[in-house]
Amino acid sequence: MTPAEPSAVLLRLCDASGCRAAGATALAGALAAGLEGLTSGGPPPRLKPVGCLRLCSRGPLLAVDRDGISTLYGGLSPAQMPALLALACGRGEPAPIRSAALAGHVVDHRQPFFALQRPLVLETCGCVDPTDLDDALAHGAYRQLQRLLATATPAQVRAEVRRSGLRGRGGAGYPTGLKWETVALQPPGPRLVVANGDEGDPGAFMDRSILEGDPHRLIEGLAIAAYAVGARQGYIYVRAEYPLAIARLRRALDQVRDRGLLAGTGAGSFAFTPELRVGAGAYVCGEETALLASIAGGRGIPRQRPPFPAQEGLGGCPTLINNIETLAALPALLRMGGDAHAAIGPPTCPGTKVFSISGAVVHTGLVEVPMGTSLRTVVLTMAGGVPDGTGSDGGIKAVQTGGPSGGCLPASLLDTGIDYDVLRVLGSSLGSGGLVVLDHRCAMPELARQFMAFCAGESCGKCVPCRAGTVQLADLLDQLVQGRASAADLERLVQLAEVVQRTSLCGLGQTAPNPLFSTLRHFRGDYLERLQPLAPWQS
Amino acid sequence: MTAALPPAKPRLRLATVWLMGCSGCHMAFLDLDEALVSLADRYDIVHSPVLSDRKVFPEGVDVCLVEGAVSSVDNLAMARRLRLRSRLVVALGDCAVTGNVTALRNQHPDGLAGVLQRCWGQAVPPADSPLPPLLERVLPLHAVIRVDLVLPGCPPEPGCIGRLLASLG
Amino acid sequence: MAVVTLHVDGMAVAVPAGAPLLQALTAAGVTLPTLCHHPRLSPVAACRLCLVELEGAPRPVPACVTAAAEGQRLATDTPALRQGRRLIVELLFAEGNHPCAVCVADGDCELQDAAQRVGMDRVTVPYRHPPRQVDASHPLFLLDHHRCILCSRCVRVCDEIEGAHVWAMAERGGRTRLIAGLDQPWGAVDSCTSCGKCVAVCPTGALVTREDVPLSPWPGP
Amino acid sequence: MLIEVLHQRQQQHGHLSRDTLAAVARQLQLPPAEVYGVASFYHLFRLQPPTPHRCGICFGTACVLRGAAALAADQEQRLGVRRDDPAGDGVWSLETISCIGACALAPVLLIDGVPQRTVAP
Repeated sequence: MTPAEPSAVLLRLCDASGCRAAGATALAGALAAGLEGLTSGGPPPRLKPVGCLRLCSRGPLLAVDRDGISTLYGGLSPAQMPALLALACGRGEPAPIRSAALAGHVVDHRQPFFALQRPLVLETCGCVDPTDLDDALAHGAYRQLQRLLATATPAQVRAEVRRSGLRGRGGAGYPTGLKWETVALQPPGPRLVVANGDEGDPGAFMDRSILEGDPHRLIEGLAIAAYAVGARQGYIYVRAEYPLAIARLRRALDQVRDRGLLAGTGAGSFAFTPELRVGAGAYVCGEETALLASIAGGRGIPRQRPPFPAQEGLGGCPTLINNIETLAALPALLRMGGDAHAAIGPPTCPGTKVFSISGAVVHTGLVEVPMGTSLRTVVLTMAGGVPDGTGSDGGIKAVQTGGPSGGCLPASLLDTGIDYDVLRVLGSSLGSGGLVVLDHRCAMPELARQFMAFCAGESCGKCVPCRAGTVQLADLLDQLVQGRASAADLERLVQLAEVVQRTSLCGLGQTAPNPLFSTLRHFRGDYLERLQPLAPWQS
Repeated sequence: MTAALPPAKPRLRLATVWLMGCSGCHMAFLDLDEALVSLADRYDIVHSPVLSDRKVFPEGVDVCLVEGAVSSVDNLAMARRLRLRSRLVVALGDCAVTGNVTALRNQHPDGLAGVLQRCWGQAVPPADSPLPPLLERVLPLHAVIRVDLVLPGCPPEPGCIGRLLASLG
Repeated sequence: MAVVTLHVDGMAVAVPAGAPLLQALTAAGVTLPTLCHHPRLSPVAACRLCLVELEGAPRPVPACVTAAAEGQRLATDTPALRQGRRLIVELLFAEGNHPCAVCVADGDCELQDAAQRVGMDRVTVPYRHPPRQVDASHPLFLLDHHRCILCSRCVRVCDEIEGAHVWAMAERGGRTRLIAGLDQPWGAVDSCTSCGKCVAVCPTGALVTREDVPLSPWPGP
Repeated sequence: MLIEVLHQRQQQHGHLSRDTLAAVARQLQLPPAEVYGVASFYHLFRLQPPTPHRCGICFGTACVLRGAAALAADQEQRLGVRRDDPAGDGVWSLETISCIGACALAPVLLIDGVPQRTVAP
C-alpha cells in the first residue's frame, strides 16, 4: 500500500466495525486530541479513517505511512498515543519498528497473511477514506465508469465481463456475463439492477468490509452493471445489522448524486439513480426472489423460479441481482481487461475472492486471494492455523465453508484449491466466502445442529418442507447430540433431510441439510459414537 | 374322509391390551358380537381386559391388539412388555395410532405440571401416590415400540377388526 | 392458441402452451393431492405436494406453477416423489393439532384426503402439539388455529376475490400463523364482509361455519 | 416504502405498537393485516416496548464455537431473565442475535447495541 501523500505522515486508522468493536473509536479520539495539541513545526501528521486493514484479530489497527514506508500496528489503545505521535512527528526512533513503546504492537506486514494477498476488490480498501468522495476519486473511483460511458457500448461492456469469466460471488457462482446478457436481451422496457448486500451467512463479513471501507467502488460497479444491461434505476439492499455500512453507503450515495457522477453521454446517454434499501433482519432475504419481495416492502417470502428475476423481477421488470463483491470486482476487472482477469486463478473460475476467516485460527480477518488458492494456504499459511496447533495440519479438524448452506471440509482436503465447482463436488459450497476454522474440540453433530437451528429460525414459513421439516431436523439433531438417538433415528434424519433438500421451494430449505450431509460424509464417526443401541422393543 | 380335510392350522394366541384410551376400541371389538364366536375357532384369547381374567401378560402371544396411547410409566412398561412377548403388534384405534384425544394434553404450554394443576388444582397427587406417574408427553404406540400393523378409527369399525383378525388367522 | 404436446408418465397429452402442468396431469388422468392450490386463486407452490419430475430439470418442479412446454417428459409417481409427498403430509399432521376423530371436518377434509392418498398409515416424525388458540369472535364463523396448515388460500381469496384484505400471515418459520387485521380477533376486523369465501376455500377444518348460530337472519355488514 | 416507514417509526417510538401500525396502514393505504404481517416477519422490528437495557449475544458460527451458548446461559443466570423474552425483567432483556461479523472478537456480547470484548465463562 503506497501512501497517498509521500511527503506528509499519514496515520491510517482502521475505522471498520471490527476494529471499532475492539476500541478504535477511543483510539481515534486520543489521536485526534494529541494531534491538536501538537506544537512543533513541520507538516502535521494526518489522521485518516480508513476501511478494513484485514487483520481483525489484532484490532484496533493503525497503519503509519512515513517516508514511503508503511508500518502496521495492532492491539492499540489510547495508552500508545504518545508513542504513535512521536513516531508520526519524526521524533521517535529512526526506524519506526524499533520504537520500544510500540514493540509489542508492530504487525509484520511481510508475513504471509498480508504478503499472499492479491487485492483487487479490496485494492483501495484500507487506503481510501470511505467518507470522502474526493479521496475516493484521487484513488481512481468512477474512472472506469466514466471511461466506459465515453468509449464503450453496453454490449461491449457485457462482452468484456463475459470474457473475464467472472462468476457471481454470492454463492451460486453463476457466470456474471451470462446473467447480464439475460437481462439485457429481454424484450424492450425498463430494467432494474439490485446490489445484494444481505450478507447473512454467519462468519461472513466480506460485503460489510467492502461497504464500510470503499462504498464508492460498489456504487461504481453497480452503475457499470446498470449501464451494461440498460437500467436507469437500481437498489442497494443492505442488512440492517450493518449500521456503519449503511451510514457510509448513504453518505456516498448523497455525494455521487450531488456531483452527478452517475450520468454521462457517449455511446448512449446514461443517468442512473441508485437507492438504498435497508433490511430488517431476515436471512432469507439473501435469496433473490425474497430480496425483491423485501425491496417491494413486503414479507421476505421467496417464490418459485422460473421466472427468474432476470426475466421478471421488481414490478415485473427484468432485474439484475448481483452480490456486493461481484459488483465491487468490476472496476478493477474492467481496468485490467477481461482477458487479464480471466488469467487469474483457474480458467473455469477466474479472478480473486475475498474470504473472511474466523474460528480457531491465529489470524482472524479478511483476505483476498486468487481463486484456486488452496485451503491450506489460506487457513494454515496465511491465517496461521489453530493457535498452538501441531502436526502437518496445524491442529485443524475441518474448515466450514459457505455458512448454513455450505459444509465442512476435513483437514485431509486442505490441499483443495478453492473454487465453486471443486467445493460443490466435495459436498460443501463456497458460499459467499466465510471460512470458519474448526479445531479438534469441535463436535460435528453439534455444528450441524447449530446450522439446522439457524435455518429453522430463518425459514420464511411458506413451504411445508422447510417450515416444518427444518424444525423437526433440528429436534432430531438435538436428540442425537444428547445421545438419545439410535441408528434408526439417524436413518430417519437422513431421509427427512433428503426430502427437505429435494422439495423445498427456495435455496434456504434446499441447502439447509448441507452441513448435516457434509459432516456425515466426512465425520461419520462423530455421529456414530453418539448413537445409542436400539432397544429390543424397538427392533 | 379325514384325508380330504386340510391339515388344521395351529391356533393363534390373541391378546388385547388397554393403554390410555376410553375403552371404545375394546367396545368395538366386542361389537363383533356373534362373529367373536367364529374367531374363537382360530384364536385363543390369552389376555384381555374384556375377555379374560388373566392379570399377567403371557409369553408367546401371536397377535396383540393395543388400544390407547402411551401416557403413563405403566403404559410404557406394558407396551415394552407386550412387544417383547408378541409376534405381531397391532395399534388399534386412533389413540394408539396417533395419540388422538388422549394426546390433547400435550398442548398445555406448561407441560405435564400445567395439566396436573389444571385437573387437580390444589389436590395434585403427591409423588409417592400409588397412581401411576404420567409421562411428560403422551405418545402414539409406534413412538415407543415397533408396531407391525395399524388399524385407525375412533373407534375402528368392528367389521374391520374382524376382517383383520380373520386375515391374520 | 398454441398447443403443446408433452408426456405424463409416458402418456402423450396436448394442452395450451404455458398452461400449468397440473392441467396436463388432469388431461392424462393423473390427480395429485394439492393443498395450497385452488383453481380460482393465484398459485403459490407452497405445499409441495404436486411436485413432479421433469426430465432435464435439476430437481422436482411444482405442477401448479410450472408452464407446459413442447416435448416435456414428466414422471409423477416415482419412489422419491412418493416418499416426499408422504413425509410432507406427515410434517403437516405433526406441525398442528389434527385429531381427526374430534374434528368437524372429519370426512370432508383435504388434508385427511391427502393423507389417505399418500398412504400415510402413521406419522413417523414426532407430533409437536403446539399450544394454539381458537378465535370464536366472529358471529358466523370460527377460526381454529390448531387445524390451520398455513396454505394461505383464505388470505388469497380475501385479497384477490373479495378484496377485503382481512387475512395475512404473521411471523415466520415454525411460528408462522394466520392473523386477521392487526392480529385482532376476527370479529373485531371491520373490513370483513362476512362473505364466507375464506371458509369455503379452507382445505381443513380451520375455518368453519359456526354451528351454534343459525345462518339467518343476516346480521348485516 | 413500508419497511422504511416502519424503521422510521421504530426509531421514533422505540417499538411498533398496534396504534403505530394502524397509523402506518392508514398513511400508506395498506391493509392492516399486511402491515402487521410485514412488521412481525422481520427480527429487528419490535412489537413490544424494549427494556431500557439490552444484552445481545451473537450466535454466529465463530461465536458458537467459542462458547456463545455458555455465555448466553451465564447471562440468563446473571440477569435472571429468559433468553429472547423481550419483556426481560423490566430493565434488562437478553436476546440472541445473528452474526454481526465481528468474528475476531468471538464470542461477541453487545450491551445496548455496542459490541464488547468478552471471554466465554
